[in-house]
Amino acid sequence: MDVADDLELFEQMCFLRHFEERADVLYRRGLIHGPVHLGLGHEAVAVGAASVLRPDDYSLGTYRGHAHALARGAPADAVLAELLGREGGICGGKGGSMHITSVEHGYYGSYAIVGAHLPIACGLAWAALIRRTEQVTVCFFGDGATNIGAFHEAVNLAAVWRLPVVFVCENNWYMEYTPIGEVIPVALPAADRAAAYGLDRIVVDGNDVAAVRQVVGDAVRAARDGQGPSLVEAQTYRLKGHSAADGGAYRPAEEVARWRERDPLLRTRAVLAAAGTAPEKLDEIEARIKSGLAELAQQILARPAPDPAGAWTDVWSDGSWQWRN
Amino acid sequence: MDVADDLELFEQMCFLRHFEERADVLYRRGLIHGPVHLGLGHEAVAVGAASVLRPDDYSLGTYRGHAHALARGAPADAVLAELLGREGGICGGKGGSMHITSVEHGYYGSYAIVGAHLPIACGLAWAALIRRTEQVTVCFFGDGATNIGAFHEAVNLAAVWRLPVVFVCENNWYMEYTPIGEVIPVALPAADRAAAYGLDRIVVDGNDVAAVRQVVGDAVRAARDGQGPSLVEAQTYRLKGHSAADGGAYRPAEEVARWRERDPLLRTRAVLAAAGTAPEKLDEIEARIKSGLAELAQQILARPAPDPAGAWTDVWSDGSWQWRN
Amino acid sequence: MAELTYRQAVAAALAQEMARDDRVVLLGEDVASGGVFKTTGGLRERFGADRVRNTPISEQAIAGAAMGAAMAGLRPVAEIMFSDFYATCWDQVANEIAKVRYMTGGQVSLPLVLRGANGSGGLGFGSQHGQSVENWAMTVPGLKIASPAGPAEAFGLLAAAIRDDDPVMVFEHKALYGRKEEIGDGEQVVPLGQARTVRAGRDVTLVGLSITVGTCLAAAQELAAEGIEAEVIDLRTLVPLDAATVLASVARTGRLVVVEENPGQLGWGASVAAIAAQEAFGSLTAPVTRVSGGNVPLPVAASLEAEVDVSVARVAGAVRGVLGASRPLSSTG
Amino acid sequence: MAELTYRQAVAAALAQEMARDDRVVLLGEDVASGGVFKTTGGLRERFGADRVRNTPISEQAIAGAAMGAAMAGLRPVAEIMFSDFYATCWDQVANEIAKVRYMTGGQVSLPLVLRGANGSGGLGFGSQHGQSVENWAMTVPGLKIASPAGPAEAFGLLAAAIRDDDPVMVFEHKALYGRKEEIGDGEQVVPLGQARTVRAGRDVTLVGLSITVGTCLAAAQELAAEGIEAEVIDLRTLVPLDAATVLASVARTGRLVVVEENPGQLGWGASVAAIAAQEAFGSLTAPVTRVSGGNVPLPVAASLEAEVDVSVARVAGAVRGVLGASRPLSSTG
Ligand SMILES: Cc1ncc(C[n+]2csc(CCOP(=O)(O)OP(=O)(O)O)c2C)c(N)n1
Ligand SMILES: Cc1ncc(C[n+]2csc(CCOP(=O)(O)OP(=O)(O)O)c2C)c(N)n1
Ligand SMILES: [Mg+2]
Ligand SMILES: [Mg+2]
Repeated sequence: MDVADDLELFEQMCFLRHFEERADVLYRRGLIHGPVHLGLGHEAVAVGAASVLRPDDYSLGTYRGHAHALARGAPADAVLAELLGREGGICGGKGGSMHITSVEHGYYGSYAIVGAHLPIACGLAWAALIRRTEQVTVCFFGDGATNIGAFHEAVNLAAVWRLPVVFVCENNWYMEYTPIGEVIPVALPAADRAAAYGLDRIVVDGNDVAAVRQVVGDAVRAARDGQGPSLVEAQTYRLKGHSAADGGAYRPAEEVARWRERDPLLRTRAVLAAAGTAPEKLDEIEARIKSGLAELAQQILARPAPDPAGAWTDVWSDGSWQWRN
Repeated sequence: MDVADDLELFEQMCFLRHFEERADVLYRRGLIHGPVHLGLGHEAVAVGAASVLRPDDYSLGTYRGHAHALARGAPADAVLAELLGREGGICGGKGGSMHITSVEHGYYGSYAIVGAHLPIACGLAWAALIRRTEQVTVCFFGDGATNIGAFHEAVNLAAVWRLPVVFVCENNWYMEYTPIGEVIPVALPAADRAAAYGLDRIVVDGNDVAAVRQVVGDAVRAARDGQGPSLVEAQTYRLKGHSAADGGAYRPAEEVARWRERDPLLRTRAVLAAAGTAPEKLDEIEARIKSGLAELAQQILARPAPDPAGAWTDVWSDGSWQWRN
Repeated sequence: MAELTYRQAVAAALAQEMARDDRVVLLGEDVASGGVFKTTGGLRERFGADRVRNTPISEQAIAGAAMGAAMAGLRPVAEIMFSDFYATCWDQVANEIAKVRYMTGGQVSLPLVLRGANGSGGLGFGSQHGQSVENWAMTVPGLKIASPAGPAEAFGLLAAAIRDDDPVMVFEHKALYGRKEEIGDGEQVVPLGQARTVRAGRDVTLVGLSITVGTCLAAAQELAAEGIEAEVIDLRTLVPLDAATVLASVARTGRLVVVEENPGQLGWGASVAAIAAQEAFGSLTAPVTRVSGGNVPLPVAASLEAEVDVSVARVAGAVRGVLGASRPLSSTG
Repeated sequence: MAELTYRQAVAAALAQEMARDDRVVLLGEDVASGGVFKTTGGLRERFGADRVRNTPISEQAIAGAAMGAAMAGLRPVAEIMFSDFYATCWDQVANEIAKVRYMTGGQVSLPLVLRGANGSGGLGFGSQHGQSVENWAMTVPGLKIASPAGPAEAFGLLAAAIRDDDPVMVFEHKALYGRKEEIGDGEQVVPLGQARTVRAGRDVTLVGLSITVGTCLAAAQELAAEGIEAEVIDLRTLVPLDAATVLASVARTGRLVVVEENPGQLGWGASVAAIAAQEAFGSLTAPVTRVSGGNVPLPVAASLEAEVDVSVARVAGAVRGVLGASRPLSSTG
């Protein structure tokens, strides 16, 4: 999408918020098989970045990737069906929450090994460069990922080859239960490493969708114009635990409270209010989205589980799985 | 060794130089089984660094490691026997040129997978830290190694844990046939990455043994005093090819010529001459070392090959190899 | 006697060995916080920050640091949270840790342990968090490999691994962490390299490891109702492999069914089956049979996962097939 | 007809496919300079810098870039100089490349090739540069695996791998690069998944891959002098595995000897042996026998290396043993 007004961005963030809240409820009801990592609190990053991409641009994310898929346009019913292990799942039930992918919408996958998708993003960007298509690749990852080798190799290669890729670090200040500050020797996990790759130090308030739109937009434009890669650090916070199974008790209450005040939805609500939008209108939008998702969940729960035969497809490009005759 | 005068350093560099020259001759005569990577031109780094270490300090190097082992005191006959595949090899013939190791002299091994030994160096340093022994670990690697993930993970961990380790990058400007400038997005492979780990930018002329002694000495003292790790870039040049099988034709003749003028042995000769040492004396030392090594090679070539039974020892700590009953 | 869960047994083994030998140190992601699978709870508080270290997400640094520390004489236990992540430090494991003693001619020993959560078990972890990684390790000489089938083994094998002077990889099964078992008082150590016959039987030998031991036992019970007596062997360790116990059993039963959770393409069961086909050939009365996970990456949806995971029904079916295919005993060479 | 070395055949296959399909691109360390093993000579000059790219020493970036480019529709060929270095990008290979098509429900295909120098062959490369890494790969579903035994196969299998829409790992044998063979004119393609019977024989089936095919042939010649006629099968690919050709041969000979260069602990030979023990049990008249490299990391000194590497003498000896141990044919089920 090329233009986006604040109301549209608010609606999208609202949708991601309530999709994740719904997933959380479903998980706690024991209706989701396997782990679930929610992007609650990160909505402005996903929405702001997606809002500056062309439909044919590439993006990739982590196991915390529902929001990134949805923000690119992946159908919510197919994503939810994947989470719930019902027919019509976007990965046919083979990927689950950690591997949500929607190639049709340019979202080339959610990867569950920390850092692994950064080199892959380089490859997508390399293809675009060779073909001169001006497609840009955006790769989302966490603060903790900046300590793994794949991060270093990928950002370095991107810089050396001047690839049209934007690496967006969602710094939520924690890697699972460990504060990032305990495991990095610099203040900022991504920004303070940029110079090692000859890149600019770019920090953005990841809870301010307009700011993300601006900063990631500039980086995407630069990549499209052949000026090479960028490394953007978007500072945010997860409103709940690392996974839906984690209460997040290790985080100081006042820290959580401070960040709750900076909730990206509240921020955008304030902006809209200041611009004259009636709070009631926003409440109404939010209520509609919320009930719509509750309803969607019910519909999908009514579906059957995927046919077991599906376990035997998609290993090879001809659809088969056999490794021997 | 704690003090070292220039003459002593010269003698040591001379020894390394002629050991490598001899190895080169033996390789070209087909007397060495397997690959050989010579440290010709790098002598000042190995000697200068070793000269500031305690006997109980740890050091590690790469497949280009003969000099680093010898500089710590590894017996030349055992190293040469390892290269020549004769009885009495320092690794019993199981390691060869690329894996020369002399634990007895604090040299914890030569590693042939680029970057792999940097994390290992962290472990040695961690042990010293836990035991408060004030032992320092020095880890040598090449410019090309700064692009691999293990480098990033290791230097980062060392900085976070404030480990007593000194990483010494021997920047000889090439990774095999590729100039390092083609594959890094910064000017200097190690120095320009130091800040990403909260470390100082340290560059030293790797062909000036006194300078190496000074700079690595400071880093080692800092590590011993509990001030954490350092990353030192020692700039040097290999006088021959990547391996003894490589002619190095891809390097511009004038570049090679320029560096030949900066040969670490010539540099030290000049210093000694300026201080009044007669060139004849240095020639005599060099001649003695050279002939001594030629003789040593003959003696070792007269030895038998290792007993094949040795192939079946040293897998497990009890000396055995069996994996099943 | 105390009843411990598998995860509590892991923590207890770590505590037992750390109390016994102050060279034992732990490192890994979130281990100081008790670990994602709660297998290191309380250790940081009890043994201090020097000996229980949180690391960055840097598996190469974790494995490498363990190796270096072991070379210096410590006895590190490194947690690799999910064994699938060994892929991110495979060079350290396969090329460095497994080989350094040999390639230095025995100049160093590596008394270290690498441990983490392994396998599928039907928990929906999918293809990047549910593999049977012990098979990667078994392709590489120089690594000992243990995989406990229950709490007592989780305790005893880990203790033995920590006391061993060679690198040992302990593959804990994530689906067993909640499993409970009575464990005797006092020091628990289960020697490496000794398989355990968990059920005696005359008709067929079932060989399992970790979670498939339970699968084999359940199948054996089902078969017993049909008058088929299956002997069930828990290998406990792949390296050292107690082939003798398997061969002795096959010499009696004449029939072997090997049950692996991993895909069949190449897994430890192939090695066990090949050993029997070569060394017990004379006593075999039926085809050596492997039951293994579907040869696909692991899917997540429960209906798909159940389709590919090894099941009691598939093991029992394989045994019936083996008995049907048996050659009259007279014709064995 | 032209005589090509194995390394020239690799370069020729790359040139043939790059000329045929401009989506084929190469990346790797020093590939633009012709490669350390001289397998990419002249390609940079002929096909340009866009399509032949030098990389930093960053195997994870190399493998990952190949994967991403393949997802975008290119057909990358990534060189991993020595296959031992797959350990440094094993996550990309085993956890990403092998699985992404499956875990996305078939949303992407990966028409990519990973190739490099593999194996020992008695060149003194030692334990970190001389492994048979095809076995690591075979533990992971989702990767096709080819390993050419000579120049014609090096040419044809690589061409087929590049044309294949799935990830294919091609393990070239570093000790064969200098081997010469006459190769026909025109397009060379050897389909994946078809083993080749290189010698017919009635008494025993010898199965080899890559360098051990030559070892098997040499042993067969030696045995022929004793009146023993060995059939020799070159597997060519492990995935897809042409088990049918092996089973058909064993059905005739009743005897199987599998010859692998890798340590025996766990290698592809175990899988082949296990398949025979299960599916050809009725026709087996002798123990299924494996001949493999010593179960140690690879030593360097020639005298030690020769002690552990597979040899013609060991293969011939194994065959004699198998014939001695044979059960009278009458007693086969
Ligand atoms: C290589 C690897 N190591 C460890 C893990 C386990 N793990 C999953 S998420 C996570 C924390 C990642 O933190 P961060 O990168 O900050 O992302 P966030 O979860 O905060 O979004 C860890 C350690 C993994 N998936 N992959
Ligand atoms: C992980 C890995 N990739 C590639 C290689 C092959 N290789 C051996 S040495 C070398 C160049 C290393 O260059 P540098 O680090 O600068 O060290 P130098 O040889 O110049 O001393 C390469 C690519 C290797 N041994 N390990
Ligand atoms: Mg985080
Ligand atoms: Mg270099």
